[in-house]
Amino acid sequence: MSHRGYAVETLNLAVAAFLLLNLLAGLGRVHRGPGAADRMLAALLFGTTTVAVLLLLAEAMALPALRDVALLLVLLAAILAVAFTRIPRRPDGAGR
Amino acid sequence: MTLAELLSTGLLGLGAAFFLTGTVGLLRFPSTFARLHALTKADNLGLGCVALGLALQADSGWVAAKLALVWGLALVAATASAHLLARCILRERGGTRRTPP
Amino acid sequence: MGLAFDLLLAGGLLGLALQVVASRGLFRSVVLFIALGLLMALAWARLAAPDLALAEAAIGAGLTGALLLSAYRALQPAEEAADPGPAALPRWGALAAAVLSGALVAALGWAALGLEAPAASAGREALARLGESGVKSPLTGVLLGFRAIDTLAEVVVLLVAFLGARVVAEPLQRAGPGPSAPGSGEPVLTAPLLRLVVPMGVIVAGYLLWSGGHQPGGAFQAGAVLAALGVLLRLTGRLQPAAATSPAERLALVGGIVLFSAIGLAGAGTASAVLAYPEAWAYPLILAIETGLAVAIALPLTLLFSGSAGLRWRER
Amino acid sequence: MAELGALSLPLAFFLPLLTALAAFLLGARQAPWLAGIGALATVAAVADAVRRVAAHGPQAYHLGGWAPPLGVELYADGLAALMLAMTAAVALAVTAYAGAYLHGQGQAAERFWPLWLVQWAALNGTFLSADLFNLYVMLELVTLTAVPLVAMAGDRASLGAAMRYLLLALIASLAYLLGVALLYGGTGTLHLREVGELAGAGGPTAVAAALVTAGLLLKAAIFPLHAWLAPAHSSAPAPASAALSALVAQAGVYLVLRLWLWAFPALLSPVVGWGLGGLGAASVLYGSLQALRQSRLKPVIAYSTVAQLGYPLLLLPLAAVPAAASQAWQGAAYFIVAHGLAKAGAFLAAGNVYYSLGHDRLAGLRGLAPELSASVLALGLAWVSLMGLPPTAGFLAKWQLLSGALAGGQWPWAVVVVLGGLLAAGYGFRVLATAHAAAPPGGPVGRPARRLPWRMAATPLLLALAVYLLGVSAVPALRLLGQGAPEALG
Amino acid sequence: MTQAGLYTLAASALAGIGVYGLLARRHLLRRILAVNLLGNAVFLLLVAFARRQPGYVDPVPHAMVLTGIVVAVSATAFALALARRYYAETGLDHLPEDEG
Repeated sequence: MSHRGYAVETLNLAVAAFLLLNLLAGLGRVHRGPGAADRMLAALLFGTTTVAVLLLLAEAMALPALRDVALLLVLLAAILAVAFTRIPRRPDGAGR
Repeated sequence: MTLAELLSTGLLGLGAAFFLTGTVGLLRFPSTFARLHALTKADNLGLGCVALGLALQADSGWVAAKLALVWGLALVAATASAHLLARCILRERGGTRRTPP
Repeated sequence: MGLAFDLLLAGGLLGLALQVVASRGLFRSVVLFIALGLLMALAWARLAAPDLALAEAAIGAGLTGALLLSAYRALQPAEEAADPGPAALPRWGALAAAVLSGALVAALGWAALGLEAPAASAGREALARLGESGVKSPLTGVLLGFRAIDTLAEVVVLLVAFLGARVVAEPLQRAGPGPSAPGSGEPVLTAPLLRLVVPMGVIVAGYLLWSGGHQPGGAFQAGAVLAALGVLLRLTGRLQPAAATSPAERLALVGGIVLFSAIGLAGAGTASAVLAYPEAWAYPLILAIETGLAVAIALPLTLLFSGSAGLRWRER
Repeated sequence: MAELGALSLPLAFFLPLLTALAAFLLGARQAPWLAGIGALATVAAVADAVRRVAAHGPQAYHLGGWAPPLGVELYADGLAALMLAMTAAVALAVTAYAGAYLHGQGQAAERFWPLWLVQWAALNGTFLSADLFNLYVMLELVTLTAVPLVAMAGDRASLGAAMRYLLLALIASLAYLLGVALLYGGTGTLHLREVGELAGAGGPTAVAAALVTAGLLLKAAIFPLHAWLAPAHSSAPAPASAALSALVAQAGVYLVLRLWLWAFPALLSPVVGWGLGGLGAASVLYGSLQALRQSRLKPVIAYSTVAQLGYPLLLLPLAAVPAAASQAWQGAAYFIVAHGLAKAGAFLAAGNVYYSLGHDRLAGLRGLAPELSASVLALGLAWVSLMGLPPTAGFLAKWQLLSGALAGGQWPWAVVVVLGGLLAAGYGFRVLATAHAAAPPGGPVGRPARRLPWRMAATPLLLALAVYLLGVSAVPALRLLGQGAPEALG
Repeated sequence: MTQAGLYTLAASALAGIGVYGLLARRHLLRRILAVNLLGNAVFLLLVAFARRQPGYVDPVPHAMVLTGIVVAVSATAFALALARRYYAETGLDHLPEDEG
């Protein structure tokens, strides 16, 4: 039983590591852009991936509170997108 | 290995594959819109598979429900975010001035 | 496998941090910094600190990102000025900076790795005497029991940051995220999104507040969630900036601190000392304090983002 | 119930804090009298704490009843009590002065009162806390109240000064916290004296001490980390300048002494002592030379702060020399008190000049003495102490430092003390001679001077008089200082 | 290498990166980001210390970090407000290097 538990835990961690690698690869898009929307998009991808990783870690590390963290992240995920699209530039263009 | 474990393993693998697809799309697709579509769909499918796979491992219905909730909320957030970003890109192209930087 | 994950995460953290510092475009740095927050949350998770992961998620996902984006837009001239990279520094300057920070890394790493974990520590004593604090979560026990004064002072820090931001505030029409006129061009999905996210968020905040006594969660995480909701409402124009702080807002800003101080000072009479709780009442008192603190954390954060003295509901 | 005895220790933190909250809640109109009541209550608490320390020795208060390392301890020995008392005197003056200075400026007053009162609470917390992490929170509180006060004028210069001050202060806090993290990692405690017992003199402790010290030296504007101070302190409104120079910057110096004498005594080798003392000496000389070059009154006083903050560090090289230690200890501690009172008086007097003339350019101060006799008198009296002439507290402090250095055979420090005094005389006379010079034809000032409210005229004078009182009668203060002093110094 | 050791090293390097950013970059927003990097480094160090011994997590560093995060957010928000006002008044996005 404990042996199988260990196998499942390793599997979860391996998937989590793979997703993390995925996330880091996605950083390339933040670099290349070209537009700000592309960079923002990449950041949103990171959010979804992080949620998946947290769910996996919650199971692998037996820390159920991490599922709350994932819940919080998805709940607040839209805020960044809203912030990105709703914050205008300075009305007068530049400072002075 | 029990059937549930086998299924769970398969789902996790599938989820990982979806995430990989999303990342490849993000990096390789030529236009912002194509990237937007590829990414939101692939990632949320991936998250769904991972959540389902984990739900099979879970020992209580409470945990499974929470996983479902997370996925549902992620879908809503992704829909809204994609919509907002797409609008923003459209405005950026057609509008007089680029609103975002 | 765990160590492989940790190696990847640590490498990712450092790579991201380097890019935040070195990247050419400022917007890139801001986005990368937001992504770094996500990785920090993962690091807290790996280090068995779910409380901190919760805090990081609540703060990093919504608040810090929105604050930075808003400041980025405000600080950006109309014409995107060429952002001088690190190369703008004279070469000897960059070299000196690199040498200095390298020395810090070496000294710090050497010192930190050389430290033996002490056999007895404040943390061990806290775990051993957790029962006396009235709560079951070690972190809440430390924050509201053993080291309550830090928590009190921390909420005062938030209030002071708000007061300070008032001193340097810009005129209202230029404040914060700007006059995002609601209604007119609002994306169709915004209203349903709010109808879902806001009540959910309030429920989650309540859950975190209540669960703080026995599992990860607590006043700060709950307050951060509420603040993120405030930011969302402000961004979508449901909350409008106001030129003055209303009496109700003043009360909400200081109420938690006053309550905490009052209960704390009363401890000198009802319990053994200032900031001690009478034994039978410890849990309900801590819960009451946490509720006040959650508000005292959420409101200043929302106001700091809004850049205004107060907030009003939009008039229909 | 025995614990109740030292209740005045937490009250010294809570009373100004609650007053600040009430002032914010009720708005600018009620703030001045609220602040007055709160200030008097705080002074009463501080007086009680001082009386207890003088009568019964060091007082400790375990917040929440949790003894360290579990809980946070407030600890008042002679040094802390002296600092509390000096802070109370300066704070009382600042509160009285600000009431008149800000009269009629609704918005500025509304913003000043809560920030200033929280700052007072945080300063008292800084002097009392015996917990390294609690000190971090208190220091941040002090910083975040100080920076807005600097930025209050809202013009280019003050905003730039505030921005630089904020960034440096945040870095300083984090350097401090980094050191504290190492100390906790090595000892498992955050309590100041327990760290002193457990940390030892190994390499990691040295790295931690270096980080903590660098952070505090930055907060205390010790050379070469001084550049932020003068623009920041001269931009703030006068009552805030007084608080910043007399209290906030000095809290940094206080903590340097506190930590080196209580937490890292094992590391205080002659080399380290000479290094820190050398930085102090460099501050004295550099600050004084800069003060000579300024063309406005407030920057002169601000650079004099840079200079004066350096003197107490001269204790560190002398502390290890048995023949010098005791006198140097008294001199350094007394110096902080004397400087605080005199500098607050000087800044408030300069505020009067600014208030009635609308500027503080030295060239425009000719013939000022008859117009603002009380303020110029206060400025002169305070300067006598800053120079270190009898019968002031400044003289006494320098005398103790000087004779300590000579008794220990460490004459370079004596040279620094004398030279610093001479330079202070130089920049002091430059100001005072201008003020007493004959008025240029066409009136002393460009425009008629604005009348000073009596409270603003009286406060700097009272502060200056306090410096003389402490110069004439030093025994109670020095006896207080002996309570809980480290054995090598007592 | 243990997990705690790994994160300890990462924290040290992160602190170095933060300090480098502070020294090498002048834009106010970048400096504020660098301060936050430095803060994250301190927090990471503390939490790594909390996990050095197997089977035991020290709650005191966690409490310190949670307090520290609140302080950092407050300071960041205020710093951003100050930077915006400074920019609005002067049109500068960095501090003039006029040390004296």
